[in-house]
Amino acid sequence: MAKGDAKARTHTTRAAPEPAFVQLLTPEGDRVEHPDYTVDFTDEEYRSLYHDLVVVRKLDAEATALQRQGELGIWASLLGQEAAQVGSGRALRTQDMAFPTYREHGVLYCRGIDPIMPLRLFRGVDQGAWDPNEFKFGMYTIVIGAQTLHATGYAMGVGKDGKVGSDDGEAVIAYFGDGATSQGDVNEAFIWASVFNAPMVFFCQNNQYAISEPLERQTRVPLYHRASGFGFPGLRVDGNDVLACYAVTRKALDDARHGQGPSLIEAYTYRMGAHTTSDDPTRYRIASEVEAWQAKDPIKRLRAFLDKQAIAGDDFFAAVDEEARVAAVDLRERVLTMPDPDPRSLFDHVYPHGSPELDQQREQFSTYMASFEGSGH
Amino acid sequence: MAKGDAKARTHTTRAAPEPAFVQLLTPEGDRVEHPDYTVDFTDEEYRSLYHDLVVVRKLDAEATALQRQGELGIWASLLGQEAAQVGSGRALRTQDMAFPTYREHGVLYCRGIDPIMPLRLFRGVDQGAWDPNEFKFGMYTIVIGAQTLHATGYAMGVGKDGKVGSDDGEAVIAYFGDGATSQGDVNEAFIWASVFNAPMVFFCQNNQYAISEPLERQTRVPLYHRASGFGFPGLRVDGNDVLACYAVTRKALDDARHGQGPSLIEAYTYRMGAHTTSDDPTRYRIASEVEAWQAKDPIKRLRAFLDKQAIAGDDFFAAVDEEARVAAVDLRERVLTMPDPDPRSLFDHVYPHGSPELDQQREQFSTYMASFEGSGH
Amino acid sequence: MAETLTIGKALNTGLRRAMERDPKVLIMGEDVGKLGGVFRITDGLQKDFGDERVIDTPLAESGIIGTAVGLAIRGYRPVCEIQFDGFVYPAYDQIVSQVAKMHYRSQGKVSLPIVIRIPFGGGIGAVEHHSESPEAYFAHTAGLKVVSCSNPDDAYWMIQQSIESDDPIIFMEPKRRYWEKGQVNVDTASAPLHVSRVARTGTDATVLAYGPMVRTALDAATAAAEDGRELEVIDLRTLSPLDMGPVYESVRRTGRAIVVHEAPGNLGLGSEIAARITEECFYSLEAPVLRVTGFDTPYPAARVEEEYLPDLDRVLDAVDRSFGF
Amino acid sequence: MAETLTIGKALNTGLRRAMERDPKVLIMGEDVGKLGGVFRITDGLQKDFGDERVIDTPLAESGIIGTAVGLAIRGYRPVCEIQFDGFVYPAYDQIVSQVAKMHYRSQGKVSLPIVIRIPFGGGIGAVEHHSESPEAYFAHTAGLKVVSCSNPDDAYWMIQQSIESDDPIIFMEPKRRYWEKGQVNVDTASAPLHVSRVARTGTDATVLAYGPMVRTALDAATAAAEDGRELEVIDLRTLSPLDMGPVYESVRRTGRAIVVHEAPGNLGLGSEIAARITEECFYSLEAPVLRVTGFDTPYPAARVEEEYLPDLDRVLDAVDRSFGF
Ligand SMILES: Cc1ncc(C[n+]2csc(CCOP(=O)(O)OP(=O)(O)O)c2C)c(N)n1
Ligand SMILES: Cc1ncc(C[n+]2csc(CCOP(=O)(O)OP(=O)(O)O)c2C)c(N)n1
Ligand SMILES: [Mg+2]
Ligand SMILES: [Mg+2]
Repeated sequence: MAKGDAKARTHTTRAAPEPAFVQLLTPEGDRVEHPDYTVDFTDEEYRSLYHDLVVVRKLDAEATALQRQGELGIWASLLGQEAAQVGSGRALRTQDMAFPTYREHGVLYCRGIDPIMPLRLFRGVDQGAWDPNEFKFGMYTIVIGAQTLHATGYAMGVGKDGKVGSDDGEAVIAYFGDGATSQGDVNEAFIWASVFNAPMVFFCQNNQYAISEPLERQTRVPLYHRASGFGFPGLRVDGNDVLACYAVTRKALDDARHGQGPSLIEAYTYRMGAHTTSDDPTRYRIASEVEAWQAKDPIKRLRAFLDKQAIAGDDFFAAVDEEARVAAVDLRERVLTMPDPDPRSLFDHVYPHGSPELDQQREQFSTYMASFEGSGH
Repeated sequence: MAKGDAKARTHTTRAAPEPAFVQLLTPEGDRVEHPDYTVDFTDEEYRSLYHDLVVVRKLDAEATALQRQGELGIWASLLGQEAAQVGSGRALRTQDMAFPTYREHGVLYCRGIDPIMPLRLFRGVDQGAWDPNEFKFGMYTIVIGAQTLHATGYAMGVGKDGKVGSDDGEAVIAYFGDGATSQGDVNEAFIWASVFNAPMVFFCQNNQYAISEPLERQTRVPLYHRASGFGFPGLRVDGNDVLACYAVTRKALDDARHGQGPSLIEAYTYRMGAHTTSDDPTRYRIASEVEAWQAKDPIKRLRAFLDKQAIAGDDFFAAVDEEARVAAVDLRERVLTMPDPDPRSLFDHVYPHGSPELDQQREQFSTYMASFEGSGH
Repeated sequence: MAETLTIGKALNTGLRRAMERDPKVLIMGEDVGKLGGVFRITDGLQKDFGDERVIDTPLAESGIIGTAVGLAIRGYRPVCEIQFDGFVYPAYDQIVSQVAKMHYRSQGKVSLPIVIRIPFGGGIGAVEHHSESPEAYFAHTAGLKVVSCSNPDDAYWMIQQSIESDDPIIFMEPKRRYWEKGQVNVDTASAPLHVSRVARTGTDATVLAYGPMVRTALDAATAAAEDGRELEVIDLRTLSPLDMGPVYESVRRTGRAIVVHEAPGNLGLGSEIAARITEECFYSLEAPVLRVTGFDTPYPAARVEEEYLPDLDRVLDAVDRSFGF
Repeated sequence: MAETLTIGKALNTGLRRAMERDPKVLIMGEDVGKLGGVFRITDGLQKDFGDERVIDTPLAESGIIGTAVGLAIRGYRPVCEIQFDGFVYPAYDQIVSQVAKMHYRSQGKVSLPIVIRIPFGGGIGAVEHHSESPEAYFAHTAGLKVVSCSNPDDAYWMIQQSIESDDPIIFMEPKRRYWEKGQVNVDTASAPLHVSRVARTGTDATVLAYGPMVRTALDAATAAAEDGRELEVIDLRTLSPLDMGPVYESVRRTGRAIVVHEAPGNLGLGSEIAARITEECFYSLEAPVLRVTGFDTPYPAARVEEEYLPDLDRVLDAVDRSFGF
C-alpha cells in the first residue's frame, strides 16, 4: 500500500518550472509549498545548512586551486551540486549508511569525516583510507556504478540484522551520476533492491553530463522513470534546492527504514565546473548553458531566503565566509605539509592475513632500496 | 507520436484472464478479438502454423529421447513454448535478423535451418556452426543475456545502412528468458536500443523459471513494465497463443523497421519440462502447477480452433503427425550416424588469420597422435 | 573419525559445518536454494538454515559478487557460488576491482571475507562455457587468494578454512571429480589452507598438479612406476600464493619438473611455476620445466575434449621428453 | 615521407587513415566524439566523419563491446576505446566469452574484426584504476590477439594494421608515452603487425619489453653501455601470439634474458616468456631468465608509483643479478 502511495507520488509532483520536480525554494529564494514534502527547520538549522553549503564550496574551490598548483594529481569538483549533497547528506540519520562516488565531498563533510581525506586520495598519498563503518560512509568508488551493488548488499544485511521496520531502522543511500545509470551494475542493484525489498535510497545526481556526454547519450526519458520499470517509486527533485533535497531524501530514507523498500531520487542539477581538473568543458558545452544554471545557484537562493525571512543578516554571512576561509587555509596548510608515504608501505594490507610471497618481495625491495643509501641516489 | 501511441498501447490491453495480456485464441480454441491486434491468416496459413508447432514439438521430444539414450550430452527442451517461438519466428520477415538463446529450436526451424544443427551442438560435435548471416539467425548463446547486446549492435548497423524507415526496412529480434532480465547486459541493451532508437524487438519468453528460480527472484512487477523505465513500449502477450504471439511480434517488428524504435514483448508462458535434461524440476515445483498449464497447451488450442472452424480435420492432423514422425526418425538417424570431429580440428578457426603458435601446437599434436598409431592406443 | 565421502558431499558437509559454526556465514548464488545448486553442493542447506542465509539470487553474477561485497562490509561472510567456470566473467569487474582491492585501498580498515566457489574444468561432456579453467585470471590478480582441492578430505577442510579466512578466496572445485570418493577425517585438518603437499613421493621427476589433474598425475605416476620411473607428485592446493617450498625441495632432488593443468598453456599457472623453478633451482635442473596443458584454443566441443585435456599419456610423454634432455 | 609526431597524434592520424580507407570502420566509446577522448586520440574524427561513425556511447563497457560484436556481425569494423585500463573489466565477459570465441564457435563463419584500444600502464600520477596493466588477462585468452606499440611509427602503423586485420585485437597503448615524439614514415610500414623487433643490438644480455617499458629498457641499455655492457633490447610488439624467433636467436647469442613489464610479476607476460626461453634455449642460458615487473600488489597510490614501476635502476640491477649467476 505504501508502495502504491509512493509510486503514485512519482507522478503527482505539482506543475513546476520545466522540468517537473519537487521544489521548495525557488531560485529567487522564495519558499513554495508542495503537497507531499515540507521541512520545518528552526532558524538555527537553516543557518547551519547555509553554513555547510558555503564551507563545502569553499573547501572544494581550495582543492581545485591546490590541484592547479600541482599539489593534487586531479580533483573532481562538486561545484553546483552542493545542495544535492548537503541536502541529502543531512537527511541521513546517524545510523544510516552512505555509499559515494568520487564526487561526494559534500556528503562526506556532513558525515563528519575530515575534509582532508579525499585530498589524500587525489594527491596520491593513499586511496581513501577512512573507515567506512566508523563514519557510515563507504570508500570513494571510481569504477562507475560498482558502489550501488555494495550499498544494496549492505542494505540486505541491514534487513538480515532485523534493523528495518521501526524509527530506529537503518537505511542506506547510494550515490551515482546520470552516466552511471547506463552501467549494468546500477540496473542490477535496482533489481536486487526491489526483489529483496532492501532499505535503499538510490540518489542520482543528474548533473547533465558524464564527462563530455550529455544526458541524451544515457536515456531518452527522464531518469527517475527508470525506477517504475523495476517496481519501485522514483521522483525528480530540484537538485539545486537544498530544502527539497533534504525533504525528499529524508522521506525516502524513512520509508526505507520502515520497511517500504527502495526508491530512486533524481536530483536535477548541473556540474558547474569541469568534470575533473583534467577536463576541458569548452569542447562540448556552450557558455550560455552554464550561465543559465548560474541563475539557479543553490547557495545564492538559500542566502536570499535567509535574507528575505530575516533568518540571517550580513554579519552572519560574513562570519560564515570567514569560517570557510579559515577552513580552507587550514586544509591548504595540511596538504602542503602532508608527508609522502613510505615506499615500503606499498606492500602493506594486500591481504588481511598477509602472504609469504609479498613478505619476500617487501624484503627484497628493502634490500634493493638500501643498496642506494649513501650513494646519493 | 508513433512512440506515444505505442506506449499508450502498453496499458490498453483489454481486460483478459489474469494476468492481463494480449490473447487472440483462448485455451479452448475460441478466437477472441483485441482492439489493437488481429491476424488474417488464410486457412492454409493456419494449417501451416499448426504443422510447425507439431513438428517442432516432435523434434524436440526426439532430441530429449536421444539425450536420454546418451546420444546428446544435454538438451534444453522447448516443450510448452512452441507458440511463443513459432508465433514470433513466423512473424519475422525474410530480411529480419534474430538472436537466440539456447532454447530457440522453434525459431531456428522457422528460419529454415536444418533442425539437426542444434543437436550437433548439444551432442558436442560442434558449437553451433550455422552461418548467422546466411539464415539471419545468430548463434546460440549460452551466456545469459549476451546476445541482447549483439542484437542491439546489429540493429544499430541496420540503421547505419539506411535500412530503416520503409516496408523494406529490417528489424532485429533478441530472444531471452525471464531470468536473463536480471543481467546487466540485458539492461544495457535496453539503454542502447532506446538511446539509438534501434530497430529492435526484445522478446522475453517468461516461462516462469530460471532453472529452479521462480519469477519472484528476478522481479516484483510484471517484466514488460521494465521497458517503460527505459522509454519504450512493453506489453505482455499470451505466450501459449500462437496467433497473439504472431500478431504482436509482427506489429513490433514492423514498427521497428519503420523507424519507431525498440519495444519489449513479454510472452507469458511456461516451461513444461525440465530446464535441461540435467535438471530435476520436482525439487522446486509442484505437479498441480504443471497441470494447470497443461490446460493452456498451445497446440491443443490451435487444433481445437482448426477443428471448430472446420479449417482442418482428422486427416490433416494425422498427416501432420506422420510428417512429424518421419522428421523425427530422420533426425534420429542422422544423429546416430553423425561422425565425431577429427581431433586435429580442435586447432582450426581460432583466428581468421591463424597463429604460428597454434600451427606449432597442431603439428606437435599430430606427431604425438601419430606416435600411438599402430600401438593399439 | 573418518568418513567416506565424495568430493561433492565433502564440500556440502564442510559448508554445513561452517554455517553451524558462524551465523554470519551466508550462501548466495543461482539455484543454491531448493535445488541445492546444479551440482547439489548446497543441497539441504536452505531447508535447514532458511532463505535468509541460503539465498537464491537474481540471475546476474556481478550482482552476486557486488552485493556480497556490501554484505561483507556489513559483517557477513558470503560464500558465493558461480554456477560454472564460464559464467564468472560478468562478475570480473567486481572481483578484480572491488573484492581484490578493498582491503588494500582502505589500508586494512575493510576486510572482505568472501569465498567465491567456482566448479571448474572439463571432462564432463558439457557444452561451451561449462568446462573452463579461469584460475590464472585470478591468480594474476593481487589481492585475491586462489585455492583448489583435489580430494574429499581437502574439499571438506579447505572450504571451511577458506570461509574462516578473512582473505577473499577464489575456491576452484574440480567438477569432474565431484563424484570421486575418499576418506575424510572430520576431526582434524591435515594441513593449513595455503600449503602444497606431496601426494606421492618419487625420485626421478616431479609432477605438479592441482584440482582435477592431481588424479591424472597420480595415475601417471602409477603407470610410470611400472616402467621403473618414480614420479613425485605434488598437489599444489594453493594457487595464489603459491607454496613453492616443497616444490623447490623436490625439484632439487629430482632435477626434473612437469606442470600439469587443463587451462591453456599460454600464461597458465605452469608458466609462472616454470619461471620460478628455473630461477630457484637453476643449477639443479636436468631439463627445462615442461608443461602439459590445454591447448591455446577456446575450450573445444565435447567430442574432442579428451584430446584437448591433459591425460596420463600426455603426462608420460612429457616425462619422456624431460628425460630426453 | 617522414613526419615527426607524438604517439598520441600518430594514433589519431592512423585512425583517420583507416576511416578514410574503409567506410565500415567505426569508432565507439565514452567521450570519443566532441571531446576526442580523454587523451584526444580521437580528436577531430567525429567532426570530420560524423556521429554515425564516431559514436559517443552510453557509459557501459559491456554495452560498448557487446554492441560492437553485433555491428561486426553486420559487417562493420568497430574500434572501441576503453577509457582507462581499469575500466575494461565490466566488458570482460563480452571480450573473453564472445569476442574471443565467435570465430571458433562458428567454425570461421563469423569474423569479428574488432579492435579494442586500451590506454594502459602507470606513471602519470593518477588515482586508482587508471594505471593498470591488464594485458596478461587477454594474452591468456585464446582467440584474442594482443599487441602494444612503443613509438610513434609503430603507433601509426600498428593501429591501421590492427583495424585491417580480421582478428579481434586488444590494442594496448602506452599512455604515459602518448606525448613522446618520433619519426613516422607515413608511406611504408616498417614491419607487419605480429613480429617482435630488435630495438637496439647488443651482445651481453637480452632485455625484452613492450609498450611503455621499451623506452625504459633502451635507457637502461644506454646506461649499461657506459659501464661497458652491451644490452640487446627487443620490443615484443605482439603479446599474443608472441613472436619468439628473434628472442631465441638473441638469447642464444647473449645467454641472458631479462623481461620487463609494469604488470605484476605473478603470471605476467614475463613468466610465459621466461618459461618459453628456458624450454627453447636451455643449454644456452648462463642464468635463469629474470623478471623486472610491478610487484604483486594492487596498483599503489600515485606517490609511491615510482617505486612500484620498473625503472632504469631496477633493470640494471637485474642485469647485475643475471651476471651474478
Ligand atoms: C567503469 C568506468 N568506466 C569509465 C570511467 C571513466 N569515467 C569517470 S567519471 C565518468 C563519467 C561519469 O558520469 P556520471 O555518472 O554522470 O557522474 P559525474 O562525473 O557527472 O558526477 C567516466 C566515464 C570510470 N570511472 N569507470
Ligand atoms: C551468465 C550465466 N550465468 C549462469 C548461467 C547458467 N544458466 C543457464 S540457463 C540459466 C537460467 C536461465 O533462465 P531464463 O533466462 O529464464 O531462460 P530459460 O532457461 O528459462 O529459457 C542459468 C542460470 C549461464 N548460462 N550464463
Ligand atoms: Mg553526470
Ligand atoms: Mg525462464
